[in-house]
Amino acid sequence: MPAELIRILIGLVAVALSVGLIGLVMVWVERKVAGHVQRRPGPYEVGPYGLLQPLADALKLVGKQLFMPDNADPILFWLAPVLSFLPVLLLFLPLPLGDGLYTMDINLGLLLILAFSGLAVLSLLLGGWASNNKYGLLGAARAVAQSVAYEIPLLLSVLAVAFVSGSLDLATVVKEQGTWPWNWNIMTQPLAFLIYIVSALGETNRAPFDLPEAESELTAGFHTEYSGMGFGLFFLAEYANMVVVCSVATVLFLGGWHGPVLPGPVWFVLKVSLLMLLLVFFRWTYPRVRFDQLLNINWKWLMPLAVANLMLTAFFVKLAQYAVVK
Amino acid sequence: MNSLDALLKGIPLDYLAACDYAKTGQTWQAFLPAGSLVKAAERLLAADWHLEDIAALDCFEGYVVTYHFAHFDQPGRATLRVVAPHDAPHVPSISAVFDGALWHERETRDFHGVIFDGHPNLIPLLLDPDMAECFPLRKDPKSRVKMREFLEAGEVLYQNPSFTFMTPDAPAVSQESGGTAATA
Amino acid sequence: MNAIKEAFKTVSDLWSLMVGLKVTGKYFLEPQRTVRYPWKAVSNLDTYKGHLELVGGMKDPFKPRCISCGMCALACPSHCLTVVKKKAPKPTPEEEKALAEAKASGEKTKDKTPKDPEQFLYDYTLCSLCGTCMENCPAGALRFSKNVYMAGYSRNDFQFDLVLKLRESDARATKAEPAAPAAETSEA
Amino acid sequence: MTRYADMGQVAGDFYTENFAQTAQEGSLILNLGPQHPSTHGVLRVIVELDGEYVLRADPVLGYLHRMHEKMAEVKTAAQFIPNMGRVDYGHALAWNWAFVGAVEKLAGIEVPERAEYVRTITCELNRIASHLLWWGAYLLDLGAFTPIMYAFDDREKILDILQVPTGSRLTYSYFRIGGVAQDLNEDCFSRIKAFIPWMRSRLPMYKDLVSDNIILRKRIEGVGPIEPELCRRYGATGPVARGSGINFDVRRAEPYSVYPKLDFEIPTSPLMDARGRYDVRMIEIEQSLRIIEQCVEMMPEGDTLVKGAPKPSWKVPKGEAYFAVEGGRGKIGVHVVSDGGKNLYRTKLRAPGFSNLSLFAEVSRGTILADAVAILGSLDLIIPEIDR
Repeated sequence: MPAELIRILIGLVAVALSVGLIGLVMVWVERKVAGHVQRRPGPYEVGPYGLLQPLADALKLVGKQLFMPDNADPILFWLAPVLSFLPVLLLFLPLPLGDGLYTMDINLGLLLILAFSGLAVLSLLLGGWASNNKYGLLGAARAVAQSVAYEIPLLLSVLAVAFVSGSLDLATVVKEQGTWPWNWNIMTQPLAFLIYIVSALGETNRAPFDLPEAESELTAGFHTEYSGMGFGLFFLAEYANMVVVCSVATVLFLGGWHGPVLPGPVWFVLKVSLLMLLLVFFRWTYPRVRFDQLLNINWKWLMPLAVANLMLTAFFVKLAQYAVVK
Repeated sequence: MNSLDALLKGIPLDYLAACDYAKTGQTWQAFLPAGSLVKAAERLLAADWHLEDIAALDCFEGYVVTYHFAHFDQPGRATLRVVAPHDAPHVPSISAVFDGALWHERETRDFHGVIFDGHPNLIPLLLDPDMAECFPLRKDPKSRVKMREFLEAGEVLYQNPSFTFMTPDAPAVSQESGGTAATA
Repeated sequence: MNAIKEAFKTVSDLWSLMVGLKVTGKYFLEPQRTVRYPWKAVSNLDTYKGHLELVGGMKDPFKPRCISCGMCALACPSHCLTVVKKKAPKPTPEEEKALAEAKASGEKTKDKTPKDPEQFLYDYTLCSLCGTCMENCPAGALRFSKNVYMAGYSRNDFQFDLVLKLRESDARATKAEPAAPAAETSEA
Repeated sequence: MTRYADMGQVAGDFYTENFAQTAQEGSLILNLGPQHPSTHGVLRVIVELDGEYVLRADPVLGYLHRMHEKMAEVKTAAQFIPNMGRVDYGHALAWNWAFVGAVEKLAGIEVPERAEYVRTITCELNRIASHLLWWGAYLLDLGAFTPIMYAFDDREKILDILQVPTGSRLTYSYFRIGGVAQDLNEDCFSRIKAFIPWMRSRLPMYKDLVSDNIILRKRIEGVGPIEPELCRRYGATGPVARGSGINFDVRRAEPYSVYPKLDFEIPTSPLMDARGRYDVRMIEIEQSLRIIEQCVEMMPEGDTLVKGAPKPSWKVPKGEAYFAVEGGRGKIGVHVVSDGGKNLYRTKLRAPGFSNLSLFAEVSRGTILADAVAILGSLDLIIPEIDR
C-alpha cells in the first residue's frame, strides 16, 4: 500500500510538472501554427524559434497584479481558476502512457476521467458568476448549457468502445487493440470517433465551439475579469483539458501506445500530438458556430447518432459473444 | 418619370422649381410651409423615394432645413426645404414616415438646435449630452447670408406670393450679386 | 427519399470543412509573408512620404532654396508651418551713405535682405502630409523626406526647424559617414 | 448574491439611463462597446437582452465625432481635402472624390480626361482594399481568425500601389480640385497590371476557405433580413441595398466621371440577408478589377490637373451643389453651399454608414446576440465615417 501511495505521489508531481510544461509547449505550438497558417512566423524573438516566448508570457502572467473587480465575490472569484485547474491534474492519473506506465491503476479509469472532467464546467460557472460582469454571466450560462449537452454524446461514444473492449480500465482497452492501425478501435468504431472528437471540441470549449469565451460577442466570456495568474490558470486548464481529451481519444480509438518499431510512449505522445495539431488547425480555419446551432448539432445529430451507434455496437457485441459461446 | 410638381399636387407649397441637374446635382427644389412637410414626405415614400440626408443651413432668414430625396430606380434628386425662424426653430418630424430621419434629425438638432416636433427620442446623437445647448454650426448673426444669394432658384414652377425669400432683391442688387438667382 | 437527400447534402456540406483545412494546410507549408523588421526592411520605402524638408540651393546644397515668401504657411490647412524671415543686415556706414544718396536722388535701392529664411519652424505633429505647401511653393523649396525611421521621446521632438535640419545634414555629410544604415530590402 | 437584479448598481450614463427607462422587467441591459472587439472601433450599442435574445438595440454614436462639417467652415475648399481622407479610412479616395466633385460641380471646373481615369483606377483599387478589410474583419466577428491575415496580405499589395502616387497608405489626400496631385507612373502601372491577375487568382481561395464553408453559411444565411422597403425607409445604400435586391449603384444611377464608358455589372442578390450582402461585396471585388483593367487600357495621355487649378486661397463661387459617388459602403453625398467668401458657407457630408447603421435597431430586434453581431458586421461599419 505505501508503494502505491508513493507511486501516486511521484505521479502527481510528475503530472503537475508535465502539465505545466505541456501548457507552455502547447502555447508555443498554437502560436507557431497560427503564425504559419497566417503566413507569419509566430513568436521568433525570444529564444531559438521563439521557444522561450511562452515562458516569458508565463512570467509576465505570474508577475501581474491580481485584480478583482468591485463587488465581485472574493472567495468564489479566486476559487474558480483553482477549481478549473485541479481536476485536470487528476485526469492525468489513470492515463496509460505505455505498457504499465501509469500513475494509478484503477479499473474504472475511464469513469474517473469522465467524472472529473465534468467538474470543469463548475469552475467556468463560478468564474463567470462571481466576477460581477454581464459578459461573464452570459459566458457562464453558455458554458453550462454547452458542457452539459456535450457530455452526453461524449459519454455515449466512449461507452461504445467500452462495450467492445468490455472494460472501463484504460490499460485493458489499449491491450485489446493491436500494433497496426487496422487493429485499432477506430476501424470498428469510426462513427464513435467522429462523435467523440466533435463533442470533445465542445467539451473543451475549443474553436469552433469556443462560445463561452466568444470574443466577438462576449469580449472574453467567463474570464473577462481575470488577469494575471487567474487568467493563466484558466488558460493552462484549457490546454491541459485538450491534452486529456486527445489522450483519451488515443487510448480509446488509436491504439494507445501500440505501434511498430518505436517504443510505446513515443507512439503515444506522437498520436496525441497529431490530434492536438488537428484541433489547433480547426481553431485557425473555421468560424465560430452560433449558440443555437451548437446545441442543435448536439441534440439533433450527435445524440441520435451516438445512441444508434451504441445500440448497434451492443447488438454486434452480443452477437459475437453468442457466436463464441456456441 | 414622376415629377415633383405632380407628386406634390394639392399640398400647400411656398416655392417649387425645376433645377439644372448638371449644375447643382438636384432636379427639383421646393420650399414647404412646416405644416405640409409630413404630407409631402408621405407622398414621396409612396412614390418610392428614399431620404438621403437632412441638414440645416443657417441663413439670414432662419434655419433652412434641407431634405434631400433620391430614387433607387430613376435619376434625379428632390430637395425639400423648410424655413425655421431663428427664435423658435421648430419643424415637424418626418421620422414617422422615413425611419432614417430619426438619426438625421437628431444630428441636425445637435448641430443647429432645430427642434423636430414629434420626434420620439430627440436626444443628442453625435455631441456629448453635456453640451446639449451648444450648437456648433450656428453662425453669428453678422455673418448670416440671405438664402437667395446662394441657393439655386431654378426654373420657377410655382411660387406662393407671400414667399419672398427666393425672389431677387431690387434689380440693381441682383445684377451686382450675379449669383445663380440672376442666371435662372 | 427527402431525408436521404438531406443527409447526402449534409455530408457534402461537411466536406467543405475539409476544403477549408486543405487551404490552411497549404499555407501552413508555404513561405511566410512577414518581413522580419529590424533585420530586413520592406521594399517600398522609396515611395514613403515622411516629414517635410527644405531643398538645398543649386550652388550651396545646404542653403535652402526657400525665398521666405510664406505661401506655404498660408496654404497649409493645419497651420503647421512658420517662416521667420531674415532681417536685413545692419548696413555699413558706406552703404548707409550710399543709401541716403540714392534716396535723395530718388533711385531705387537694391534690397540687401537675404531671401533665405532665418528659421523654418515645422510642427510634424500637426502636419497631415497633404502636400499643399509643396504645390504652392513658387521656388520648389519643399519636399517630403524619406526618413522612415523618425522617432522621438516627446512631442517636442517633432517640432523642429527645417533650416537647422538642413544644416545638420551638411554636418553629417562632411563627416563622411553613411547617412543611414543600408537597409537590406526583401521581396514582398 | 443576486446582484444583477439590482438595476441601481448599473445605472450607467445618460444614454443607458435613457435606454433603461423603457426596459422590460427582468431583462439584462448590456453595453456592447465603445470598447468591444466586434464594434469596429468605438461604436457603442446598448442592447436589452432576454437570455441570448436581443429585445432591443440602440447604437450610441459620437465617440469618434470630429465635427468635419465645422472644420469645412473654417478652412478654404482646397485646404479641406486632407480632412476627407480621414472621414472614412476604408475608402478614403471616394470621400476625396465626393468633396472635390461637389466643388468642381459648383465652380464648373472641367477635369482633364486622364485625371478622371486616374481617379477611377485609384478609387476602385481603394474599393477593393475597403472590401478586403471588411471581409477580414467580418470573419473575425464570426470567429475565424485566419482570413483577415490573408485579406491583409492582398490589401498590402493595393496599399503598396497606392503609396506610389499618393505617398500615404490609409488616409489619402490625393485628389485636387481640378484633378489629382500626381500622375501614375510606369512603376505604378506595372504593379497594377501585375495585381489584377494575382487578385483574381486569390478569389477562388477565399471561396474555398470561407464562402463555401458550412459553418459560415449557417452563420450568415437568413440572418438579418432587410427588405427593400426597409432600405427605402432608412435610406440604406451600397452593398446593403444591393444585397436586398435593389439594383442601385451611384456609378450607374447618377453616372459621373468615366463610369458610363466602362463595362461593368452591378451585382445584386435576391437573398436580402447577410449572405446577400456578403456575396455582393465579393462580386464587387471582381467588378472593380474589371473596371481597373479597362481603365488601364483606355488611359489617355494628357494632364492630370487642370490648367490654372485653384490655389488654396481660391474662393468658391456663389451657389450650391450636391455631388454623390459610390463608396465602398454606399452613396457618399457632399452638399456644398458657398456664399463666395473665403471659406465654404456650409458643407454637408452624407455618410452611407450613417443611414445603413440606423436600420440596425430595427433589424436586430428579436435576434440572438451572435446574430446581432453578424448583422452589425454585415453592414460594413467604419465608425469615423458614421460619426464624422
